[in-house]
Amino acid sequence: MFGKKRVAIVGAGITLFRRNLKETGKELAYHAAKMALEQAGMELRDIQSVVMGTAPDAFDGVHMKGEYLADGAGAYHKPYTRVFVGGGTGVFTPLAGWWHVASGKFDTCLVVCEEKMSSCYPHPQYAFTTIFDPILERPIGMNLIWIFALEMHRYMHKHNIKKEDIALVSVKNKRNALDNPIAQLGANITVEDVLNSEIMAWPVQRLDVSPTSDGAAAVVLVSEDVAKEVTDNPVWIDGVGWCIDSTHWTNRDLYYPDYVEYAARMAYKMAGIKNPPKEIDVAEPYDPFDYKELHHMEGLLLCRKGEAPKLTREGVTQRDGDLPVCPSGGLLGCGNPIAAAGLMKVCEIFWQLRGEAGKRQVPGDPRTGVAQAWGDLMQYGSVIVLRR
Amino acid sequence: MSLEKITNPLNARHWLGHMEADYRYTLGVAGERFLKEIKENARIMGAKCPKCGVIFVPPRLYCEKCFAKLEEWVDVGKRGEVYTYTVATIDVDGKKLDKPQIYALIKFEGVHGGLIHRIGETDKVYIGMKVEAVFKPPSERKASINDIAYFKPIEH
Amino acid sequence: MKGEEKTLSEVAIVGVGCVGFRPVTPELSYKELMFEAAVKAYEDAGGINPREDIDVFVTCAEDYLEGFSIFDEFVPDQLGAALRPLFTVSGDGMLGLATAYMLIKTGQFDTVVVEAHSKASDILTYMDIVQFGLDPIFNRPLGGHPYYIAGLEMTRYLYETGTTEEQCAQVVVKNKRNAILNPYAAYGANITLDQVMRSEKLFHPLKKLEISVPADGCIVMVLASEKVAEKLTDKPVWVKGVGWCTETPSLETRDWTRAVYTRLAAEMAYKEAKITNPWRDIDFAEIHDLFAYKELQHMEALKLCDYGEAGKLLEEGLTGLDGELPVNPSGGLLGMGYGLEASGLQKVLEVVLQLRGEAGARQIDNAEVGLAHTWRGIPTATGAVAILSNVK
Amino acid sequence: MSVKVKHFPGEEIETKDFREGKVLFESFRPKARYAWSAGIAISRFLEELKNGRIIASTCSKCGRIMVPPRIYCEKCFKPTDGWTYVKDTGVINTFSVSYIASDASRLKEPIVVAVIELDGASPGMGIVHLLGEYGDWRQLKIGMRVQAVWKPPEERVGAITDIKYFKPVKG
Repeated sequence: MFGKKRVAIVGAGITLFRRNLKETGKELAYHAAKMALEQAGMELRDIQSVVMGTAPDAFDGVHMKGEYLADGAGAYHKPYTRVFVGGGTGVFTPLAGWWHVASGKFDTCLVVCEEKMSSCYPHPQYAFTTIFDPILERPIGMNLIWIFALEMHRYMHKHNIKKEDIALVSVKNKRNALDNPIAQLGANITVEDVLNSEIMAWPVQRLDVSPTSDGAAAVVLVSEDVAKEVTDNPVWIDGVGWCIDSTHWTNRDLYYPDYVEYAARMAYKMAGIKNPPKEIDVAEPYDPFDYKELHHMEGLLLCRKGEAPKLTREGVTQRDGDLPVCPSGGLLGCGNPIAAAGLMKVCEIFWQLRGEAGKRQVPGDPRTGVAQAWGDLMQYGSVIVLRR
Repeated sequence: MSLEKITNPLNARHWLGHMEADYRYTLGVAGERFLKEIKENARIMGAKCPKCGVIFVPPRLYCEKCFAKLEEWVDVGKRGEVYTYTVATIDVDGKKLDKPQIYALIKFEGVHGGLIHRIGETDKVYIGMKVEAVFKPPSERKASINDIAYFKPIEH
Repeated sequence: MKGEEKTLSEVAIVGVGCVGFRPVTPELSYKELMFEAAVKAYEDAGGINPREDIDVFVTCAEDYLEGFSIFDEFVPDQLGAALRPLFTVSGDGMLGLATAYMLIKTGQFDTVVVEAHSKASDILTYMDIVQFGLDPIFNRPLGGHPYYIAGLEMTRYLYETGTTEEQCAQVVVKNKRNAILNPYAAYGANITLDQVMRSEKLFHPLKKLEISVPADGCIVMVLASEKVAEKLTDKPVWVKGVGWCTETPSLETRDWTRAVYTRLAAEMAYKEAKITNPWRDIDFAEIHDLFAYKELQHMEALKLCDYGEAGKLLEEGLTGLDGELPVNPSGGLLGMGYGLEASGLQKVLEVVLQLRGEAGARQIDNAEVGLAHTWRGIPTATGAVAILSNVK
Repeated sequence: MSVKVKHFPGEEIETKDFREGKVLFESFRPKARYAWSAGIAISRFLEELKNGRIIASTCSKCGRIMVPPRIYCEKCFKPTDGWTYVKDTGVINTFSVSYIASDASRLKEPIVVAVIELDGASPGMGIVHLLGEYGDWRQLKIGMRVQAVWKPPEERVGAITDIKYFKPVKG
């Protein structure tokens, strides 16, 4: 069969996530890619195609930065493509890798995500001012935090959710991150710490937010035939899904991410998942803000609309709960080098399913995991389902 | 296709804006060492691939061909040869330059790669022309590729 | 690669829509430009409804060419892709085409739309943006107009291959004349060799008239699997092979004569399309000609002739509209205008029109196999090749 | 992160290392300037703002009245086929109280930003704008009625900022 080839992840690599790293973006991409190859027991010459995921050029400060990063990603003399769906990029990039292999066109694909946000100075936040419509939105001074705050407020309003419940996500993820050697912000904090932290754009406070970071991550994808040769322990990409909603974010009700649900349904259908809460053992939804984890759990159909805060309060999403969510520490704990952070989630599910997550390992021998990222103007969902 | 079009050109609005910000690029692990050598010692270094055997200029952390980490650094000298060149007569805004600017790719003996830079102290340039780096005075060097002011022809 | 394995489905281009190319388009926003091209493409594909009939949408764009961070945000509505699977490839439209091809080959998707556009006239400082694409440590600090890199390459190319400046200039004469016959072309003209040779040397030996000028336009294409294609159109154009390659971003270590990215991309596409003798097997070619010398250099890298031979073939008229292997019958980018990330689809569009027999006054007789080639321009060494045919 | 890996690459540096010369860097500010064509729909929208009115486009297939206006209905994928004015009053769909400016610096007095669903447009059709004259922000509520406060006609230029902000009104 040419089409519908089964695709496995056989290696993953990652750098430290930090506010500032000395390495150039190319060097970060190299470190992650090299580690992924070593973990897969493969060499660069075994790689037939390369996919890059990296978010706005306005962070790294290089136009066409996919081209700039190519050699660091191992693309020398190779077919190479960059995909870009805003914050959704990190989980989307392995989906692009999936079709490189699933199509039968290539047996192997190296998937690399990189972000060097610290190049934008004095603050990467500035790069986000140009994500808005230049005629209708930029003139009123829109910035990134505002749009999250507007969404968070709408979500709280619709389901009557308290900030105390949302803050639990930040507490959980930062604590999980203490066990993660790459994490930027692992910490033991309390709900009160979150509620007493500085107001940025109410209802968003300082500790509701993940930091900006530098970092890179990579995975090696191979066809079933190659997987058999290189590992006894492949992790299969069994479902892929992605969806974008309308540009007109002020015309949509932000309380619920339809686009995540559509992306999840696409991926679940392919993976044959009918009852997500029962069939999924571990989840890494995108958590650049604490409420986003809850929002995305609902969009991923892991619970009913408005129910995620309750599950969090009851400890269901703790590492030893019934449905561990963000055992990695998430973006809130590990840092948020955008595309690399999304791919970090895929790496985490890979390690969890292989039983290699060390202190972060969730109990119960997990077999099926899901990772998801969000992006654009409250608009993009990318979802991957992995199975052992 | 839309049902309505703009038929009065005065009604076609446009909106001015920009995407400008300040950037601060770390030179990176290899770049910092390379440019420090130029700044402090007026030395041009290359990095040798332990697997492929080639010496890269500019030096880098890794071999782009085989992904080996490059740890052996060598001085490639400050003399090279013009591999190719051009004479630019306009600047980035399209304005005519007061004096045409010669650019060249300068290759060093036994080295893979080279440096793209300006050629100075001459109006003549040809492929194969021997040139030498002219460094700015130490006090003006900032660990930048511009610490080399330009390359000049070597007299035979 | 598994070229020898049994294929699940052939892939065809079943609809194309183009608006432009024009030097400026002040009456349309980029969204409206895209909408017009999309409507045309969907109508051309048998009147499909994108809200239901399309499985995946692929748009090709780079942020700084649009004036946005995350341009992906602004594309779904005008393509009919709101709340549908869409994504952006940060690259040339032909990489989008290759992506669509792979998506259909997975067997999961039957219909994929590819879009690429240029709203170059929205950009006030295009050359500064090209310069912003240079390595920030080793190259950009030197300053200057970034097309000096093309001057460097042309010098070395002429030196190594013996190609003459006149031969390069002749490309301009040919392409601009072809463009007069192309309603999608912005810069057609009857121009003499002497005029090109006498135009200002901006980056010795590269002359002003040898540099393609940007233009506005949008191209949308609908691709489909075999079973769907034959329902939607009686003129499918089959994608027989695609290849793409990045040589290296490093200006210092790349090959300055041989456009290695094109050679490797062509080898991949030829293998898939089972092309063993390109000059014989291919009827005409659309080749990236951002600079006049690039048409010749790329012909050689595409193995249409030996190194150093392209200029002679041109002089002998073999690549003219009525020649043995017409190159850039559309007028190329020199004649159509440089459509930035749409330039690859400009090439594919012409191949599709020729293979359908819809190329009007510039129609090539009995064309069965066409080649489309693209390059991502300065400062990249990234290119792609597609082999298309009206015979399955 | 895998137990198989003992060392994770990356050399952490501090912001002060840049100042103190411990880490070397290159600086640049790109010149990236644009003149975006507003196009058919937004050119008209801006022109009407200058007149002190908010215009929407309509789709006869789904019946939606859409603001900001567009020339295509993204739901039906049809060209819009009408224009209509909507009111400059509406309700707050959501809002935020911001203490940070776009460069992430801290503001002394907060800015309040809101999505406002406009009267006369289809349900849920909002625009984003600022709020003003609200007194204590703690009194603001989702669902409150607001009205546009326009600049004087002679100061309007055909821009979204021809509306200074929306202010709460009784209703």
